[in-house]
Amino acid sequence: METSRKLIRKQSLEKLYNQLSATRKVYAPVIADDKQVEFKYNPGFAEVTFEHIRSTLSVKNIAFPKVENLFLYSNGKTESTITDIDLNKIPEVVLWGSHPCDNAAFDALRSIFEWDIKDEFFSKRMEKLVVIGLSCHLSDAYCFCTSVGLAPNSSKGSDILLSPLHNGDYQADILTEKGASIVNSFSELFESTSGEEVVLTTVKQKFDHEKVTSKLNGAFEHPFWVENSLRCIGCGACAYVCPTCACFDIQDETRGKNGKRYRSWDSCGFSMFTLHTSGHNPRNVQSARWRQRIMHKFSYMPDRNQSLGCVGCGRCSSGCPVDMNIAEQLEALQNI
Amino acid sequence: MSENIYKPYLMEIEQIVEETPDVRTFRLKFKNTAEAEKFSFKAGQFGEYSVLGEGESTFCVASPPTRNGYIECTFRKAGRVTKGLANLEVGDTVGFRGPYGNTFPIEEWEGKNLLYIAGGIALPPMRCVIWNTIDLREKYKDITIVYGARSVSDLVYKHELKDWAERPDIKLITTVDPGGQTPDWKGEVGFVPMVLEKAAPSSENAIAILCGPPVMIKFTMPVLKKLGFLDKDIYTTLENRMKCGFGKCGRCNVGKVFVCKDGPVFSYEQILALPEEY
Amino acid sequence: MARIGVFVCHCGENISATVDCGKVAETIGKLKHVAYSTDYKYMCSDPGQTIIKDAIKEHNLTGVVVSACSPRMHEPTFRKACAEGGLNPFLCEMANLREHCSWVHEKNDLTTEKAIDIVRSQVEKVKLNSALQPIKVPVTRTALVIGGGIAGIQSALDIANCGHKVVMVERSPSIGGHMSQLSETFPTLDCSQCILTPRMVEVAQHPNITLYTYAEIESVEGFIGNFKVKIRKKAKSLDEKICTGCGLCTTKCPQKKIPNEFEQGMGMRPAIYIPFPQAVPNRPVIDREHCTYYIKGKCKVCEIVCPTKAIRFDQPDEILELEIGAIVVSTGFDIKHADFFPEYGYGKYKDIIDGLQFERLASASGPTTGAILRPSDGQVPKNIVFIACAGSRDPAKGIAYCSKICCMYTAKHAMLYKHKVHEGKAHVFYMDIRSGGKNYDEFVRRAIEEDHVNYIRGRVSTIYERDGKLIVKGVDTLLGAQPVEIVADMVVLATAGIASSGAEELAQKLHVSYDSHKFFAEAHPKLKPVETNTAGIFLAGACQNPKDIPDTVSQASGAAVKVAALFSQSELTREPLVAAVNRSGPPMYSTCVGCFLCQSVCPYQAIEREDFKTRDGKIIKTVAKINEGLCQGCGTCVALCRSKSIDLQGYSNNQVYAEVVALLNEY
Amino acid sequence: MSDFEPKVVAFVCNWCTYAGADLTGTSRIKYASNVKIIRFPCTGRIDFMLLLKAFANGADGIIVSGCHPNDCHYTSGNFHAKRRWIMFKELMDFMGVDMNRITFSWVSAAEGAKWADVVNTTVTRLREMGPYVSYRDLVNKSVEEEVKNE
Amino acid sequence: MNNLIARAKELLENKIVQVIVGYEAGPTGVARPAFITNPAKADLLIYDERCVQNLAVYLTKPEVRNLGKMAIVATLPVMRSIMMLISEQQIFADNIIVLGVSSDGSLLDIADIKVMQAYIEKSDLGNPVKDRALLVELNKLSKEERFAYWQKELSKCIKCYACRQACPLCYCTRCTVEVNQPQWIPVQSNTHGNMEWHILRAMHLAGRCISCGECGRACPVGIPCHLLTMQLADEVHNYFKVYAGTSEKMSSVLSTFEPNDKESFII
Repeated sequence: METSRKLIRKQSLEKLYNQLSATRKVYAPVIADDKQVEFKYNPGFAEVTFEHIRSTLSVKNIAFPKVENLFLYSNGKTESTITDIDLNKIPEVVLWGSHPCDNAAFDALRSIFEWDIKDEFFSKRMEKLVVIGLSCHLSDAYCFCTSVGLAPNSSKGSDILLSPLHNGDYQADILTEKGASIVNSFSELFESTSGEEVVLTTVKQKFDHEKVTSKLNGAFEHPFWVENSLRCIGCGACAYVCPTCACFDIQDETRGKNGKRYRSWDSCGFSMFTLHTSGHNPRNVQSARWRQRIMHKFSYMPDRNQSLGCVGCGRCSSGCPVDMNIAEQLEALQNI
Repeated sequence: MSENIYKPYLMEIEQIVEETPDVRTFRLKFKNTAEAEKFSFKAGQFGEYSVLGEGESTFCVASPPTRNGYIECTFRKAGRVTKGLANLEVGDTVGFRGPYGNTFPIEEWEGKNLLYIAGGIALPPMRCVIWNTIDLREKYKDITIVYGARSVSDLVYKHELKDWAERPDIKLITTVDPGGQTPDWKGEVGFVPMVLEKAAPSSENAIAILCGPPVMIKFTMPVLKKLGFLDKDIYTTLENRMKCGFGKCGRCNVGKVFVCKDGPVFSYEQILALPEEY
Repeated sequence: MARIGVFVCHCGENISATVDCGKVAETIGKLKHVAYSTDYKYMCSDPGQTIIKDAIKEHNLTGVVVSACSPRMHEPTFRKACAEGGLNPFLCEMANLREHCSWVHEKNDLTTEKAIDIVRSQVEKVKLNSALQPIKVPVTRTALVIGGGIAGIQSALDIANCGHKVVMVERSPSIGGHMSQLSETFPTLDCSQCILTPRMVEVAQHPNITLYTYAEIESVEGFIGNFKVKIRKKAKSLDEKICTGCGLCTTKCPQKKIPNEFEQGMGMRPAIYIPFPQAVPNRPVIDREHCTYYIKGKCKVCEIVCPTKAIRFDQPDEILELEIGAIVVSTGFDIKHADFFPEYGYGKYKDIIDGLQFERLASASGPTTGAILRPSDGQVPKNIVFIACAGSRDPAKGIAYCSKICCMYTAKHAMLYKHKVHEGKAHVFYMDIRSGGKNYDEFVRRAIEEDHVNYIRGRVSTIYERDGKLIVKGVDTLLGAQPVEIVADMVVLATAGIASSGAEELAQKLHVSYDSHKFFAEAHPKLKPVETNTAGIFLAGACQNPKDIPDTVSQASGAAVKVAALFSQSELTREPLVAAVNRSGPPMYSTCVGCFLCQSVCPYQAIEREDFKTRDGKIIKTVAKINEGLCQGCGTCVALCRSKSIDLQGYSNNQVYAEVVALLNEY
Repeated sequence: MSDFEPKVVAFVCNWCTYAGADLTGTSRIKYASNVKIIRFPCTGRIDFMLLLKAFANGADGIIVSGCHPNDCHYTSGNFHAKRRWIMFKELMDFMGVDMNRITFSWVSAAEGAKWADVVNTTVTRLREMGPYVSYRDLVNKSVEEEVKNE
Repeated sequence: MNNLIARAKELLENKIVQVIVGYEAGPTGVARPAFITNPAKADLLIYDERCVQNLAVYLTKPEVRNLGKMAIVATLPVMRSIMMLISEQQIFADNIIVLGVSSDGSLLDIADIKVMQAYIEKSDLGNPVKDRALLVELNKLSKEERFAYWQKELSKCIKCYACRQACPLCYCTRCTVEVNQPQWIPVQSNTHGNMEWHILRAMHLAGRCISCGECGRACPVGIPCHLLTMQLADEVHNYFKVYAGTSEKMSSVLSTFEPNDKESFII
């Protein structure tokens, strides 16, 4: 569809939020007691932050929850029955105020979940999701969206993208049908653009991702991996805060006769991730696991899923207990 | 309602064969006949077998697509799921998702000699293709099967080995490791590579299919090369750990290659191109 | 495959009076994997057991739950029945519906529901049971007896007479122990040496007994049936094979001023010496600590005088390595040295002696050839005071226990004194008279009534010298704590019996536990008084706590029977309910990470180290390994293991977890 | 709460408390039927995780019991257990888990009457305390957490 | 710091060690673990108040061990971790050189394990001051409030196990959470399962925690999970009068006992 651009005044924005949150689930960022930025369902508008650089966790759980039931089962003496999850019950959710990197991540996730066989759990959640993104007027040393083909105001993945204007109002880019339908339902709140400048942060480009991708071909055996992963302690923090990491585990949990099969987030950084029952482990050292993480995002995914597996949000690096800085490593990688 | 790709077919255990003290073969029948009719698979493909409450485990379909109405799987009691499977009885329910993965290119092999080499519990993933080609016997020339196990009691499919041995159109060589033989053992005694070298099947117009523990593969490959087999004419299967079976969960890849999608069947030529991550 | 059979017993009406057994069987029968479920009046009766055996065959059962009485009652019965039915006995579990349910609750639905819950949890457990085989451990049928006192002698002879080999190790130059020092023994007053020395000789001559005197335990490794013991044979400095024991050397030795240990310091001995005339073996040793040659580098008188040229000054200590199947520890006791009692002036006053010194005085072979003469001037004491409980039962002195033998030997001492010094006066200060034992109290009464020993119930507060006499001040509590003062010529302290010196080191070498007084600890104070916590190591005599000769000999024979029972078969069979550390293929080998915290919780030293090495011998990983011969199956290591690498057969993590879940959830 | 019957799981050692409970039975001393016993060889074998699992599976209370100090069949298992329970109790207290719901006791094989008493006092206390709602809520809420997007 | 660099250079140049485990400054200015194998790169080493990670975690990491003999920049918690690791037989005292640094950043002369022990013994071994204050606050709350507090905190846990991986004493190659027979800890993250995990972790560190606080610091979602182990470290001291990691021969309190251990809750 043809995209369009409107203006929404600060007061109207509040009205829009309130009206949306009165009728549906709105997932918006707030600053929690412990100063961490987290997304919450339907917080009051006053609570919603427009001043955050990044939330601690990404918003991927809206489409790929950390735990998701795949089906329920019941075991009788010999008979077993399976009950499907009613995906139609998945509610419509408005994701509010998420930044362009996080919104672009939905495309990366889609490239995995809808590649080859379509994962209905993901697709259904995406179908019910409307993203009202917010361009970034703040950034920090961990941000590197510009290195992965994005920008503080990338519209990728957003249905509507709000960008702050100097006077405190917002420019609204209406990017999809879903976005348009929201704007249409609240058309009284939107005005024509005024020509006011948007306030955007600048994020310095640290590396050229295409160059990285091409370097990674044939870099499998490079000593780089061992040298640069010595510090890595093998936790799953980077994968769990990452907006595009999609690895998961499938488990059963039974109580009495009944139980559920669910999937939950997993991380390729864990030492047991690829362990065979025999005791053999194809990725038996941390360097192999670190390599997998970078390779997957910058080589395998572009190759197979036609999507980069990174949106430059910087969470993995800011959240890493030992400062495994991915941008730094990618910068180094493009020059090996 | 759209398709839930994680939902298994419910299968009923129709028959159980105790192959060895800890290896069993299940014959599974679809509970839902509509599902049975829709279902088809090819030699080499695998599936996710589940015990509801214990989880899923990945094995190849061990029966050939030429036998309709059921699938078979053979597993060794090792982890939580296989222990759960081992607790089941005829009539109990097993979940099955699949088929997944690629297949043995048996159409390409038509008109060729086939040499199957398997060790221990690696015969099951090969049994499907063996039977498949035997069932289409006239399309292939000589079929030779070399199968070794640690001891006589570790040999699986004992009754089928007997059938194969009796068939004039199949050459079967069975062997057990030194010390693993029983007094009435009539097969060879020795490790698979040595037995293979002794038998020295011709590589002329031949395909070799090789499955077994890493140490067996390691010592059998040079023998095959010596016999003149080309890398592209040797096939094997990889069995990396996987959860989903269709390229999403992120476990099974060897470099760029997804074992669940691009495998499990690989030619040795392909294997050589892979990074060492299997 | 899991095909479980459940057998609900009515126990007559013991269970069925409050539990609806039919309903239990029916409800349980609906559970997954339960192939057969029934109830019957008496499961333990022959017909009841037949039901189980038949069902095992008919339904091809893989597990059995007998829901009846306490497993502490009938578990062996039903395990045996299962075995007879063709099922591994360890695939049988019991649900305790009687002691833990029907007998303690009223008849109502809740009671039946509880019964169902109990049975269900056992069904879930038994599904996870493994078919276990008894553990077989080979047994080396040679016993080691450490200590050659009466305890060791008795044990060694009893074991040897059962036809088994015995190695006896004694650290002093002769066997015999404290008993050989005694004069006469209570309550019969027969001569100690007369009854002991024949036994000593028998030990020396017994074809099944190898005796090493002047030897000590260097190290002990291994486990029941399979100990590897290193013995240090200290150099005697002579060739025992050549020495005839003529004793010439001992008479010619110029160094003669060494306090004689056998005489409790009341006599002197030379540097080359035979401890006492009846010593076994009757060969001298050179005490290198006091020998002039070893101190000054010259002398060699003994070498010169020796008619057979048996002296070997350069003889080294010898280390022997022996394979041993069982060990009897009989290292005996010491007595608390009397300098422990400064208030009694021991050491200051020569005429205050301890009980063992009195034994030597009274002994016909002693320094005074049996005459009671006071050490200071050799005079016969006219007034003698015996003080019982010198140190014993005195928590303030750190010895809270009763030394058990003192009451009796004090009475004996008083009697012996009276028999030798008819006109003398004997006084005994005591706290209580403990004379339990056959003819013991009669013996004490005799001392009081026939020999007129003056028993004073009370403690002595102080002893001091006045005009060459010992003034003993105490109280008589029977006279209302009236002060008593006795002017004595001699005082004998019945000092506390304490652990033998070196007991702690030996216990550590043996990996046997010991109490705070360094006495060896028995495995169970009532039911395993002879065993230690380390399987295959037994206790005899006063190394466990002070005890008299009859008790010592009884226990020694008890220990011998334990050894003989162990040696009755070439293999030891043990219940396989033991712990195991998991194993897997390389490169992991085991999930055990080798922190060995389990080692410190194991009461049985059953946790060993196992190294996995590369072909060239480099250690890749060291992990814990359970010695099945030693593990008793307490499972403390299992609960401690952080990586869950240890599990316990019969009470595995999987099993107990399933029990908890099944008790609380309906299926 | 009057008709509330708490679910109680007892973790006991084989040699003392299990035998003691047998004696309660042979002595025909009645006690509340709420308690179900799980037998362990020794208190040293009892993993603290099992206690958590009992609460997770709906127990309202727990009894842990073994041999008196110095009476352990294995000499020291109960001493190790004691230290473990000291730590466990302090941690649970710190996390706000209600330790009044767990009774720790030493009951010997001769103390049949004490066992009945331990059970009855525990059950009476738990009846007064009511079901362990806060823990059950925690468990149930956790089950719902994963579907909160629905 | 200059002393540290000089010493590091000397050790590497003289091939006494093959690697220095220390700190360097990352591109965003935070300090982070560094592995210096080349004496020329020793200048990268820093030591200041930013250097907070407990480096002892690398002593058991296979790929770091493969580098050869190491020297490690060691603050008090690192030294105590080293003591624990030696006592639990994970490392050998002979294989490491301790470059002790005092709280003011000066290089200590830790010649051997005895010197280190003496240094540890004269140090304040209680929990860090700021955590003590937090513990006091929490202990003031009612039971119900504490239950609510931990529920709220632990609901944030995503089971990334950074707390475990950052802890030098969580060196197991297979953690209990990776055991699935039985499944002690649910794989998924939910408040109850998360709580079970944190109880398990704290219990496994009871008597072993050396109060470095690394678990809480590593947590990407800010759960103060170090307070759990620190509370137990306090209790261990209250009950048993010991601090973990003060001697190479020490056995943890849960693997030892005294017959007269006092408690007041067992009837």
